[in-house]
Amino acid sequence: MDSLKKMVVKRLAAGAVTVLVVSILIFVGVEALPGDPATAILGQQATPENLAALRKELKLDMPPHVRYFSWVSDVARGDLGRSLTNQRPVAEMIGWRFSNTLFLALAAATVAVPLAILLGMLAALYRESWLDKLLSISSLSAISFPEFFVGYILIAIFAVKLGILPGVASIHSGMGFGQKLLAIVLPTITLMLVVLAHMMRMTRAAIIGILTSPYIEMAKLKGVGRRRIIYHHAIPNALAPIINVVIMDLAWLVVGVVVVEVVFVYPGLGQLLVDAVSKRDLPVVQASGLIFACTYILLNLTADVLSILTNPKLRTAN
Amino acid sequence: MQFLRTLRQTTISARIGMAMVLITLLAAILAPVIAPYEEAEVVADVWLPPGDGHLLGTDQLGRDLFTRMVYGARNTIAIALLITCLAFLVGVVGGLLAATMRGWVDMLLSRIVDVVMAFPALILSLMVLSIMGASIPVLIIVISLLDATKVYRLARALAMDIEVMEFVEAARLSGEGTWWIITKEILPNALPALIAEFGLRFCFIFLFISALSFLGLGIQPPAADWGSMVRDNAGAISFDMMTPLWPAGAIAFLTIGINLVVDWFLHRSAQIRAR
Amino acid sequence: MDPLLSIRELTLKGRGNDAWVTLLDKIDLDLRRGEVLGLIGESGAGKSTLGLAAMGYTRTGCRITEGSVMFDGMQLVGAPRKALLALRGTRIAYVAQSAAASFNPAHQLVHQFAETPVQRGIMDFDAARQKAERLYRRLQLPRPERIGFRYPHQVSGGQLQRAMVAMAMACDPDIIVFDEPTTALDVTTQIEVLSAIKEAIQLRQTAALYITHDLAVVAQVADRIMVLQHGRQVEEGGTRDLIDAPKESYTRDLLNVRRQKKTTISPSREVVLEVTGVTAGYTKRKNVVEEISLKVRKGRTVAVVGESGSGKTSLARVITGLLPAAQGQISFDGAVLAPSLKGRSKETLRRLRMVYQMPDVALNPRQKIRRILGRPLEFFFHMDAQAKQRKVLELLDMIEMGPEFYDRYPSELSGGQKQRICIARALASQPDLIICDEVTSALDQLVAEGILKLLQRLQDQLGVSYLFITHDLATVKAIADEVIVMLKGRIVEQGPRDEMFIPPHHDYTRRLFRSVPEMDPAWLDNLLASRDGDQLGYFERSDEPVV
Amino acid sequence: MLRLLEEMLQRGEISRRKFLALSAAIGASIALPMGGPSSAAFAAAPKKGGRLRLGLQGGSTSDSMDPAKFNDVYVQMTSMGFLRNPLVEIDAKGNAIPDLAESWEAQPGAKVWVFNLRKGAEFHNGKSVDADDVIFSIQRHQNPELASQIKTLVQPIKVFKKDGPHRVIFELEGPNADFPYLLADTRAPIVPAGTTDFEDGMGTGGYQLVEYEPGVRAFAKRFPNYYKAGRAHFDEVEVTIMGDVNARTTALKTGQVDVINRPDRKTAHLLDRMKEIQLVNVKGGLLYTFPMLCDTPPFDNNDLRLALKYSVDREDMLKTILRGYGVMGNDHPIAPIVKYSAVDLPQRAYDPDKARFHLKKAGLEGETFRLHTSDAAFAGAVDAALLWQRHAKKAGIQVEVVREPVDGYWDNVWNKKPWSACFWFARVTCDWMFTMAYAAEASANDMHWKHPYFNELLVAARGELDDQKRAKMYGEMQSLVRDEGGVVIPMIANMVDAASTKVKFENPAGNQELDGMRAIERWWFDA
Repeated sequence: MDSLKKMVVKRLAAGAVTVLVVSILIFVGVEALPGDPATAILGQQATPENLAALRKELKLDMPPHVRYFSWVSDVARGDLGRSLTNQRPVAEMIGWRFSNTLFLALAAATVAVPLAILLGMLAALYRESWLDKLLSISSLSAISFPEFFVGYILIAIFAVKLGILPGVASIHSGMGFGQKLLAIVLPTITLMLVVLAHMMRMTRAAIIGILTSPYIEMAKLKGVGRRRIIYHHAIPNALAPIINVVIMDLAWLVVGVVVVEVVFVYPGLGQLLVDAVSKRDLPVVQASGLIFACTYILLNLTADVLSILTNPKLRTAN
Repeated sequence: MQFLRTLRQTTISARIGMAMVLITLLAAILAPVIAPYEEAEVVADVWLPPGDGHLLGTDQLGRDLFTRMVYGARNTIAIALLITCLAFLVGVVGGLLAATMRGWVDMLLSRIVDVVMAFPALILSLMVLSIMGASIPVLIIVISLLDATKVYRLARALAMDIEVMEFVEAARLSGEGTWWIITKEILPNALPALIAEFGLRFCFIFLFISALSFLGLGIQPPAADWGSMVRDNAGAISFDMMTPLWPAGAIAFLTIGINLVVDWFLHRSAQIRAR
Repeated sequence: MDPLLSIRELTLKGRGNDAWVTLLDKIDLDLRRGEVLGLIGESGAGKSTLGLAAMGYTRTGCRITEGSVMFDGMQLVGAPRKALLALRGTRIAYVAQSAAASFNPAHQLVHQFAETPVQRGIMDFDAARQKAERLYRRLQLPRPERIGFRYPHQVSGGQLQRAMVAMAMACDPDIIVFDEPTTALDVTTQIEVLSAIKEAIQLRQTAALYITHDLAVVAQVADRIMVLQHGRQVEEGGTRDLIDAPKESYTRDLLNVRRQKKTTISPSREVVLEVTGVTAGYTKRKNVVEEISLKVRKGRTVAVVGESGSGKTSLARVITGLLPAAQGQISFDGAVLAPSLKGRSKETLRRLRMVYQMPDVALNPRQKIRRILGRPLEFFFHMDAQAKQRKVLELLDMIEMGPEFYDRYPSELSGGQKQRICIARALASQPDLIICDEVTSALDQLVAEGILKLLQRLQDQLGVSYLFITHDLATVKAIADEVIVMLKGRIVEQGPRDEMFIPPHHDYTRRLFRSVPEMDPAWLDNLLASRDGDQLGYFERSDEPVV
Repeated sequence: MLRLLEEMLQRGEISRRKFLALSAAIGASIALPMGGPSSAAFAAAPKKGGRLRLGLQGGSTSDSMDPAKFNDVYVQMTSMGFLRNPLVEIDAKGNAIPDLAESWEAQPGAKVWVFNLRKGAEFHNGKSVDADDVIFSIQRHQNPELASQIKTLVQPIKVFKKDGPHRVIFELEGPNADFPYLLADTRAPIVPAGTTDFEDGMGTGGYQLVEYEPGVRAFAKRFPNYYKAGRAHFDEVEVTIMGDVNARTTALKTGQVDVINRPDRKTAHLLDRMKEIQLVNVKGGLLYTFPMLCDTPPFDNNDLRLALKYSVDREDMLKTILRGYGVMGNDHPIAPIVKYSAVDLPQRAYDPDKARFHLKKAGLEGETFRLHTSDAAFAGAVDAALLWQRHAKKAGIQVEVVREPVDGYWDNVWNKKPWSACFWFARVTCDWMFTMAYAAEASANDMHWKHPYFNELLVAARGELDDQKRAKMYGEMQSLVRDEGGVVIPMIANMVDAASTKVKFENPAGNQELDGMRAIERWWFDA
């Protein structure tokens, strides 16, 4: 097992370096913007001396590298700094919105993942049957429609026409958990459709790939039934590729929420990031950018660790 | 005639796919011919239902929807194709070099790709586009570079598999240079998988552009493009009007078509290898 | 009493890329209880298909179009799936060629052993575990009580093969179908598995179908032998009668393939390749080859013999420069070569070529034969199009292949033809030395024999010398002038062929030579009984009964 | 006004039932110089209670509650009676009426103004409002460190004098007859003296802030002792920021919100037809302008400017871009709803021949003129430019439309490129509008127009207390801008909002959206 630990430590170190590089890239990117936070905040009628005053106030007049290192040291101490535009602590602004993004992504995942694997297995078990064809056509069309369009269609049917579900998912802390769940039903379905289709197709392909391997034929020759071949012989070996696809789609979910946020007015991290960029609110852009990067890296790491744990060859490698 | 022979062997779904792709391409190429009006010409009232001179009705500014759809096909496909080609050019060259040269080339390129992939593509492009302005050249460069990372990974993996084959080692043993090995030994064998991936990546980019257009950073008006047409006309849905259904349907129509063709192509090339 | 298994007029067709191909054509076969029938034939003869058909199983895309398969009074052709499943694993068991691929990597050996008995309710898991342990001990597996709890990748090829034999006997079946169980193994391991199989059959008077392409191996196990070619029965008879007096010419060809010997020793002339004191390794700590010194003279063949893992392929890579030597020196035609490939001149590369084991991956599938053979001519001799075409046709003729192959793709050729093209590609640069790395081990015996004859003719004609790497001693006898025996990266013994085949030998050499099965049904029994058997330390016999 | 209504009726813009109601309203207010048409039927006395839910565009995560930094709709609304109050209120007819200031009078010469504060007005924390709070709230904007949006407006106040707990005297540098209007600005609400953290929304408004997440949501409860009688009828108010127009429309249709601002003009007429939804379409002051830099050739030539002014088809612009929800502009920034608006000035119409004549006179035939625009200028700016391009072609004028990135438009394009697009909220007084936008030294003078006589008139009018003289002066200034100015103002958009029929209001104001941003204080539920 210690080879696994060594691998995890190595990956975490590589991840940390990547995050650092990402933070530098964002800093340089936002620095290179035409105009600067002061003009973005004061807008159209700002007079030159107004701008100068604001820049001094926001410590924008210090040389860039000094500002970057002070920022990094702050982050190291856990202080993400304050938003340039309204002086609110960045951690508080991001924390709430990121939890919303995760809440929606998790809701979509908890429904999509088991359903996708089940449908994938069925499609593989009854390959070339009407069920298999039906599932592949519907999944193909699900991933072919742009998700914001799917969102609008769902709103038109369930919110406007039938009126049984809220068309707008602007949840807030005051809401009870039940209310929140009801509010995010439609966005969850929108997100889920695309991810479900992709995962199902991958699961089906993985299982079919395994069904052609020699040990499956051996199982048949040992008189093992079709169902048992799938869940006892095929699935354990299909876990690694399936996990990889699931994790990759979870990462997409966290990002895919941006579009859904706009359609359903959902207070997620994507909208905050886009607003912050247009307002050149550097600390907010830095922090949310890093959060996205860290989520990505952690998800990839979990995928690798899980695929090692599920594959006996690697697990008992040392 | 070899083409005809393979055509005969195609499955029905592949033929349907090819038909779908062909129809869209024809519409894109013949846009100026079959479009009754100019690309951005305002001709009638807003959101007229299909009929009396407007095959699909009119859009949010009163422009003929059929004309917009056809020009939309041209713009969206042209740009998506250009981006995919650029992404493949960069990705494949990088991937093959990394696989054959190994050493610091592989290390450097792979680290860069890891960093870029550590960041969600949609968010990165949103940031860059909103900074640099959503003009077409910026759009093309940003998306093609982002997508090149995925192509790089595939090309590198493919090249690595092929590179360990004996016929590559035999070529090395007879003193062939790296350039010959890449172009004559590795690339021809990697081509089928790359072509299939090209189809899939084209669909991905196609949808990616429509998402960006939806967020207001894709192809800018007044140029017609399916993504922004869906966004601009989305309001009509809740008033039981079909207007946005056409562009969204077109996006799905082309994507499904390409997927069907790619599935068949993958199946066929897998067969060849298995025989 | 009537036969346990009787197959009448069995015809089976398989779906090619666009037409139906006949795999089995009117096969008749009878198998009595406790009897072993050997099925012999080249690859593509339909041996495996027949073995599987005996279990009422057909691979995807194949159909039994005619005939019947009666097993103990039950008609298997067209039987309902449930009935077939009921008898597979319990009444008829199967042992595949590659055990490593046939064990599910995600489960421990004992669980896979117990799957059929437990699922059928024949015994509970504990009883199955104990039976597995007894069978493992019976079949000479190390630490039988522990090995069941290991995963397939934690156990060696030979051990896995024996574990599969044990698994097949989990429910004491009436028939076991052995599908080339020892082909993938080294000669010495093959002995152990063969004796384990003999043990298993005699123990419970189980009937068996033993499928292989190696006549000497089947002779040791089978009571009767059936010869198959292109899905048709060629001949059938008792083992001894068939070996001593084969009726059909095809059977005779199969038989005397093993006897072919190289008679004339080519005269020894100046040294083409000299390797002195070479040591090399992929990592600093572990060396793959140590203290290697050998000479190859012009127009002669030096065979390098050793089992898998002995370092013979690594030696080839060291000589070609793919694996640079850490110490020692390689000189070619008197000149010292740079250790790594990059440092060598184009001329050296032209005169030192290599042919590989797997012809399928040694040719670029996307290039036509014309291109594959033309490139070396263009690269080394800058020939223009006409000269190139003429020379390529000449090369095709040299390897006994007609001009019709000029525009073909490798995928349209058979294994043997592909290997001939590889040889032609090596010859195209008029080399002095060709390193042949196991070039015949992936081919059927008759085809392999053709390649060996071709190589010999080319050597006599062109005076090219070979460094021939193989694990098969019959091949050594057929082509080698000198023999080098390697074990764990070192040369154990080397010398002219005739001296090497007369004792006294180094212990390992003797064991290696003694493990090659001969065309005598009693060979294995004699070996096991003889003092040599014990002394060679095959394994101690255990007399504990297996319940 | 009546003519416009008839046109809208023909185009099916408004249903017959509404037309009758509107014409009745017009009839009653003919006497008033600029009674805006209000689309609300006369309502019975306002009822109390209920929770008003608004779905607004115009809030972002980076909003700050410090009045000096207000630059978006939601935060500005908080100082219009919702959470805070300014001293002065502007009514539907554009007159300054008392808010926290009970009354005020100017000493002769309009340089010294005395304001008497309303007694008994309290902040939410119970502290009663006095002169110190007023002086603090307004004087802080002069501090350059604060970089306040209205620093130039309050700069002229030389002296702040407290004359007893409820009287404040302001001494200005120069005469300004419209001084009270400045104190009605959304950035000048009265906050407790010495406040530094403004995020709690402390003020005198009709509602107290309970929950607030910038750019997402705000929830407030009624402030029991609100000093204004007859205002703040709802028990609770919940504002949700909804940037996407389709999301807002859906929320209104599915009853998740009661009021939304900026509905999609394209579907506004469809919303209007739905029985449980009404359109609040108020003639307003949203000026869509195309400024030209008069100091940069070729736009320094007034003939070219006139040619361009005649080359735009204002009718077509109104129909396609504003879908009829607006009125034609007359190339000067004083909207019809503003006091002293020169309504008699002849309306300039689309005249390709005059345009060609002026172009020839300017000697610039065959030239191509580049119009830099982006949807950041105003919604539909690009489409408007393309429309204009086609109109100008008919008049033989080549116009090339250059689309600029949304981001950084106000830094790099507006007031920098020779010909661009812009929008202005009509300021309530002529003086304020001209000072802010077109006075020579104004930083936002996007015409770069230096006209000495115009500036003289501006200063003179500012101090003029006599109504007739002031009207004449402002009339002359408007015609000067119209004929010699460097701006083409083809259309002035109405303030269009949408609400459920449960919501009632009376004669909504047009100077800002949502009834002059006072919907929360003025509107009520009838059900």
